[in-house]
Amino acid sequence: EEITQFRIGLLGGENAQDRLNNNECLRAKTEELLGVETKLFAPADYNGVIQGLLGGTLDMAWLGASGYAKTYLSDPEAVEPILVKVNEDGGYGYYSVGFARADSGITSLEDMQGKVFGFGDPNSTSGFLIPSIEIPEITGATMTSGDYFGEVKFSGGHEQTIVGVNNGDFDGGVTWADGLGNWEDGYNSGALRRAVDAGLVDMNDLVQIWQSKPIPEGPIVLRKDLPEDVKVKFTALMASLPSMDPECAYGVLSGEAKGVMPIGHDAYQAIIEARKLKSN
Amino acid sequence: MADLTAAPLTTADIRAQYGEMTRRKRLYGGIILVVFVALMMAGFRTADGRNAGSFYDGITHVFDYPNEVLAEASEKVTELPGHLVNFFPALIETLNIAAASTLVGLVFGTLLSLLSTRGMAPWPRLIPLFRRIMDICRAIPEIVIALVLIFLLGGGPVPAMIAIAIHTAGALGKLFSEVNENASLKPVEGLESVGSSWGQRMWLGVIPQVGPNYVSYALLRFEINIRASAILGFVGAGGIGYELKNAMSWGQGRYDEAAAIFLLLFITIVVVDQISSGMRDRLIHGAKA
Amino acid sequence: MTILEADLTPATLKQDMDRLFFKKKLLNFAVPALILVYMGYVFVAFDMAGLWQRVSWQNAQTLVSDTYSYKTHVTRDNRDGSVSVAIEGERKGAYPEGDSPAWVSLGETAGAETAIDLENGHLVRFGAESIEYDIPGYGLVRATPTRAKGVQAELPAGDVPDWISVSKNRLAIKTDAGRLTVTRNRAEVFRYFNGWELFFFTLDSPYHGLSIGEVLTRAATGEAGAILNDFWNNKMWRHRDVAWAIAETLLMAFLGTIGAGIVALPLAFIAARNFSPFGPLRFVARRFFDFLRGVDSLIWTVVLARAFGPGPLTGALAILVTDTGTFGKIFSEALENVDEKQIEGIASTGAKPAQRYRFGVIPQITPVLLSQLLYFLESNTRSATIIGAITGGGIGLLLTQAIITQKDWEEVAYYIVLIILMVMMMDWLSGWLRRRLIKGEGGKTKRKARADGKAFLLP
Amino acid sequence: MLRIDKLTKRFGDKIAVDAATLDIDKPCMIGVIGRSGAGKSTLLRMINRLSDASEGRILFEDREITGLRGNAKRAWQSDCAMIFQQFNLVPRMDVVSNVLHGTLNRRSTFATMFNLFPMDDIHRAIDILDRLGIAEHAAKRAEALSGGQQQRVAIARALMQDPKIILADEPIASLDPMNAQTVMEALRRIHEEDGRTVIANLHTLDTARRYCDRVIGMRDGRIVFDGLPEQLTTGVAREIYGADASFSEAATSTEIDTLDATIRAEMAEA
Amino acid sequence: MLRIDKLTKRFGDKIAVDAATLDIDKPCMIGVIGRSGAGKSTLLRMINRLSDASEGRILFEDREITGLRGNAKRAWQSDCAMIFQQFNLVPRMDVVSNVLHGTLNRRSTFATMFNLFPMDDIHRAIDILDRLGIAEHAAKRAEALSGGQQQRVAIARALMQDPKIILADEPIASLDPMNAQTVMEALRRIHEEDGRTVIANLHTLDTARRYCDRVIGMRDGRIVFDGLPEQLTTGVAREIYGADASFSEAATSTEIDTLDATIRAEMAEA
Ligand SMILES: Nc1ncnc2c1ncn2[C@@H]1O[C@H](COP(=O)(O)OP(=O)(O)OP(=O)(O)O)[C@@H](O)[C@H]1O
Ligand SMILES: Nc1ncnc2c1ncn2[C@@H]1O[C@H](COP(=O)(O)OP(=O)(O)OP(=O)(O)O)[C@@H](O)[C@H]1O
Ligand SMILES: [Mg+2]
Ligand SMILES: [Mg+2]
Repeated sequence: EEITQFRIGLLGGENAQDRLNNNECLRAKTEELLGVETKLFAPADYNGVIQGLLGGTLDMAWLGASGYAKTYLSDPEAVEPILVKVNEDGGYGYYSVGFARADSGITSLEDMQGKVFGFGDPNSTSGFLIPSIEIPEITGATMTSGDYFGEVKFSGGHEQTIVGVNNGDFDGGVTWADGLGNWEDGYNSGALRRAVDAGLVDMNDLVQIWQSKPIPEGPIVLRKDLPEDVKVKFTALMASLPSMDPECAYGVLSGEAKGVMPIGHDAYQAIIEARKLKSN
Repeated sequence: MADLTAAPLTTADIRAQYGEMTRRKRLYGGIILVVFVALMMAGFRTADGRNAGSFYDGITHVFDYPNEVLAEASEKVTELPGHLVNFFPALIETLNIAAASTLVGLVFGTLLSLLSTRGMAPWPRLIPLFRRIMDICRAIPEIVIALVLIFLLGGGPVPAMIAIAIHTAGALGKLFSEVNENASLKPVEGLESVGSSWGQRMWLGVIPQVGPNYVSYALLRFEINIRASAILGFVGAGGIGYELKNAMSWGQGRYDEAAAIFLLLFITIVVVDQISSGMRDRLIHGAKA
Repeated sequence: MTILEADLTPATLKQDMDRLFFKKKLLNFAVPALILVYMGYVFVAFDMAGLWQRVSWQNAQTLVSDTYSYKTHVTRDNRDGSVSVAIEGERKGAYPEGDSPAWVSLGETAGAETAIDLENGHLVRFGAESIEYDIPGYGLVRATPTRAKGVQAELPAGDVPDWISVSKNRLAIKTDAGRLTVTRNRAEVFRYFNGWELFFFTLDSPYHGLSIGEVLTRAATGEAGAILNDFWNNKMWRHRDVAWAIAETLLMAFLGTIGAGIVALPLAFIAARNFSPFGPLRFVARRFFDFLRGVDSLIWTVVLARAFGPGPLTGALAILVTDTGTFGKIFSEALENVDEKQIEGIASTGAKPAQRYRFGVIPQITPVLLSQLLYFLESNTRSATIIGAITGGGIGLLLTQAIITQKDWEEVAYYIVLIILMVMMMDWLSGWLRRRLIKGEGGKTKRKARADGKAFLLP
Repeated sequence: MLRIDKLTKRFGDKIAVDAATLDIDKPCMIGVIGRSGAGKSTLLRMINRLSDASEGRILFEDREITGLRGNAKRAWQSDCAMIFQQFNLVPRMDVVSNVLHGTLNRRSTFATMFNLFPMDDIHRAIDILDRLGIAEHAAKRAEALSGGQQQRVAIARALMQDPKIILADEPIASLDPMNAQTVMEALRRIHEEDGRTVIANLHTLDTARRYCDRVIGMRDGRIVFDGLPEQLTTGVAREIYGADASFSEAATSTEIDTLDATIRAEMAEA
Repeated sequence: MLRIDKLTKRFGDKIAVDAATLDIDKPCMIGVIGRSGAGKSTLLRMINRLSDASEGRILFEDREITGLRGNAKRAWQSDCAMIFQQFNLVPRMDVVSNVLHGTLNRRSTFATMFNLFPMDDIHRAIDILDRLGIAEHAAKRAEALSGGQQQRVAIARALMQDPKIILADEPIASLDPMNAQTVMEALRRIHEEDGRTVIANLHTLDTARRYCDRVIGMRDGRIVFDGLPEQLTTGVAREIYGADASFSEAATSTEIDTLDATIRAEMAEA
């Protein structure tokens, strides 16, 4: 069968317009390559992109690991992972980082007992899924409000968590970082770094209280129903992007990256199990 | 027996005039119809084109999502009562936001309306100013104020309450000033002649006249505000909207929760709608009697 | 001359009135007291007392100052000593390499000294090894970042003022003139300016920095297209995308409202007592309307997003579905109030059913129909803003994302102003159309309708 | 021509028209009188088929009317115009459009949906309006006209139907004497000039006497009088109206002359 | 006591009251007559300070009233009660509450919002109502009363103010003769028993003659007559009313006896 258009979904974390601008070059290249009209969509949250993939209204997206797990669990036949971003250090992982205000005296998870804890988006791997599994292993209690933490809330996104902790709405929260570089810069990349760059927080005011094991970078996925030649062509385009057009790759892959490498469903089996655990 | 008119128009004249008018009407009517249809079609095509999925592909899948939710919810139907209990406090919070913002909006709306009604305003020259204030209060969508306030105050019910109250004050103010215009100024003048203050004149002379209408409009507004506060929960203002968003965005695995929350919200909206429309009917008819 | 019944002496009357007024007082106190108690409860439930402490004045300041000002970043990469200048620190606002505004004098070669004049005597120097900030009235602050030892700060003697924050790896100074942050990797100076910089043209446009007169003369000499193009495609403010977003929002409101009207009209006949003889069907139709309204546009948006994906069509359909419920209710009520005489008059001529509706019913409900459609068109412009924030379309998405990512408050301000203007314009337009289209109905009839208490409230 | 045979109408237990029998063999102008609730309106509404008869038959030129359905019924309605006490016009539409409604039965549904009527019809409508003396109001909205003018528009609509019978249900009850006279004269003229049968419910005796060739009296649903206007003595009238001795004809009069007389009489009394 | 000095009121170009000068040195009952538009209402409204004078002064016990602002103005209004043609009560509130409104100026805004009137005031209000013969309606809503009763409630409210002057703007114009008499008698009694000054706009000569100690005639905003009721001859009245020979006093009468006479006269004429 033939496709008449190719639709790319963009995950949140930046201004909708910034996302569109950063991916415009990919759009143009895809249009040229596939010979069909290609469009970018920037829904408001993770779920928007996932629903688009599930409903077959989006053909490609770069999901988070948890988002991929959700898609897979809802409909295993919806999408397939093709590539993953490789960091400059050669790994393809990042971290969930717990942090608190320095002047609150909190320096570890123990100090957080009875305090307000903030997650990000429920579909975020580093903002919810991983910490919600690894933190109970340390505290020995569940993440239910009142069990170990006084209250556990969703802020809605990484940015809101950071500002929430900085403002004192939450005593501590989790967000993502690449774990490279220095704390005082907000690491080399990640939500903290963006907040620092925007002048929203002063890293001297914050302390790290926890760090997760490495989290696998989310996969770039394609809709399974796409014709095989489209899949092959697009995968090739994405794979060659960092070498062909580093400028474009920087925007598409949200920062410096060594490149991309193929990845399959199996790499995310652990995350899928983790996610199943969190469902009731 | 013909009517006596100044201009003796012959039938031919009238025919010509009317024919001309009909042709013009048909022409304009036709043009408006064509423009309207074209606008609708073009609008639809633009929207369809800028949407990820097209209308014709999607229409057959409209029930996919509800089916998915219902399938899971019916599978775990035994947990439903527990969820209903669990999420009840969140519903109460949403209702509190709606009620508190309606009350605050009612107070400010009343003040604004009295300040901007001729014959009642203590400073007639400032009437246009107060009208503009009401217009602006109405024009800003709640979500804008709520998001800005969330930035300043942190998440939670207060930003939503303030945001909805501001909008409510503007909307009620406009409706109230229309009610005020129909109120009699005689009692106000009567009270003025005994040397009463502005507050006394309004409270004793105007409010008794317009009270039932005010309450009726405020009830309607309360209905609307319940929805508004649920929506604001979606962007981080707490209450049932927050829970609903979390359950819905988690998706598979928590659809039973989503269904329970949805049920709570739906029942509340319908119940409040029925009660308040009953009360409004009574108020208005009581006022007429 | 007073004629009183036996038991109505002034004395007993006084007792009666005492009781009456006591009751009134009770009531008069009970209602406000109840409201007060409730507000008190809300006060506690919402933790308003704690709120006061949580109010972030700093955020407020950021927000307010950012809405009318912008900052220019001068950044030194401490690893290679290169210096870049960018408005708002964004790539698209970056000065071309080797270029800088007048108050920044770049060194000739990489690693050479860069002097940044923050005015009023504030001077920052990016040296080869260390960064110096000369603060009038305080003294010279020197920071030397090294990989190994972190940031070594040398401050004038005495207590460290609260606008300077020092730690092992970081130095941050905030003054009225600007900000300096030094970490091991970077040194960064922010200088603040008033206004919406690059609003018309970005740095790469040849028209940047020209006065209005100059731009106009250039436009007159045949460059109008290029000028408009540069403005329209401004990468910083993205006027084209914003215009599209507004158009999408209006489109959602328009399609949703009019579509709902078209769908609801025939359905309303089914729900109207006098047009639908079959009771159960009527009941079903009414509950159907209640359902559509009760589910609320928000949830319809989420449900429909699965089928149609993100975009304005989904938003329009969500509005359409919800408002079909609302219009169904309003229209069926209007239909129940129609004057039977006109219909009978038409029927007596032997008109077919469709003709009876066309001439007996439609002219009667047109005013209600039109005015409600127009009211909702206006209020749906607001709803579409919100729905857009959820489905991913329109100005609502731009706004919420700009707020959530919490930078670019000047863009937030820009969007808010546009939204207010858009809603007020729709308010005015719908009012104007209402007056134009329903002029047969003078002010008098309008008043009467309102006195009936039938006026329907718009959200 | 028109034969009504034991026509009966029941509303639940209530018998509104009770075995009414009537035979009209040549075009004439008939007045139906009777007090309120006598069944006059119900009778006319059954003839026009706005409501169905419970029993009995209506025959027009030996065709049974009572049983017609669908198109045939509507065709009959278009042959049998009806004029109402409250005019029953569409107030928001202009006068000519209202008159054109008389042609609805003949025109295709589709064209009329868009208000498309042939120019010929429009010209004929204006001619009819002219004949009734209200052509200059042709372009106004019906609601902008006085009661008498509106009733004449209603008559014009009836004429537009080119009907064989015109039924008029208390056409002048909501009009002042001056307008009432104009309207009744118009109806009479239509009968005389066009030779159409006119059946008019009237609530005043003298109107019936003055304009009608034949008067029918109804009481409690039954036809209790059927004869020439001259036969309508005060005694008969008392019978029809079931009135006691206090019944005074003048009290129901709308005739201007009579009215003046009444005033004079009252003044004389004082 | 009350001195009005060249008081003038302009509405745009129109002069409603034109340099009116008046001196009241002892409590008395004054009737102001003049035809519609003569400026009677405007004069009283300026004295009560419901509207501001354009020029001239009003002095009460040598204090200037015209310039008062804010609290001082309201204090004066409470000393100078006003009764309106349309009663201007709060229709949805009960009679006693309406009467208690007379004390508003003395009570704090906050207290009155919660209906906190002292018991003494409530009792006094009932006593006043009793004096005016409407005590039994005390608990009813004002709108449930007849016009005459409402006007007496308005008088009670005025008395509740314990005013130095009572102004009454055509207090009986919307009342029937029976009620008019009761109201005028009440006003007269208040004047006589309490010694309060009463200034009443009246539109009938005989009322003025019968109840007032002094009559003032206004025409086109100017005071054209000021004297004893006896001096008010038909000639003078014609002067004030600017009426031609057809002016008949009886036509403006509200007195029951006179009214009967008028009817008899008319009947005789017929
Ligand atoms: N739709 C109806 N349902 C029940 N009863 C009806 C209905 N229409 C008429 N009736 C009854 O039938 C009787 C005859 O009514 P009809 O209207 O024909 O009288 P009428 O002679 O036209 O009186 P009027 O002069 O008041 O118009 C009346 O008693 C009336 O109450
Ligand atoms: N608010 C106003 N604006 C303009 N003109 C006014 C106003 N009030 C009164 N007038 C004019 O002032 C003149 C005097 O009016 P005023 O009401 O005092 O007369 P009056 O003697 O009380 O008449 P009436 O017997 O009709 O009450 C009239 O010509 C009136 O038209
Ligand atoms: Mg009848
Ligand atoms: Mg007056």
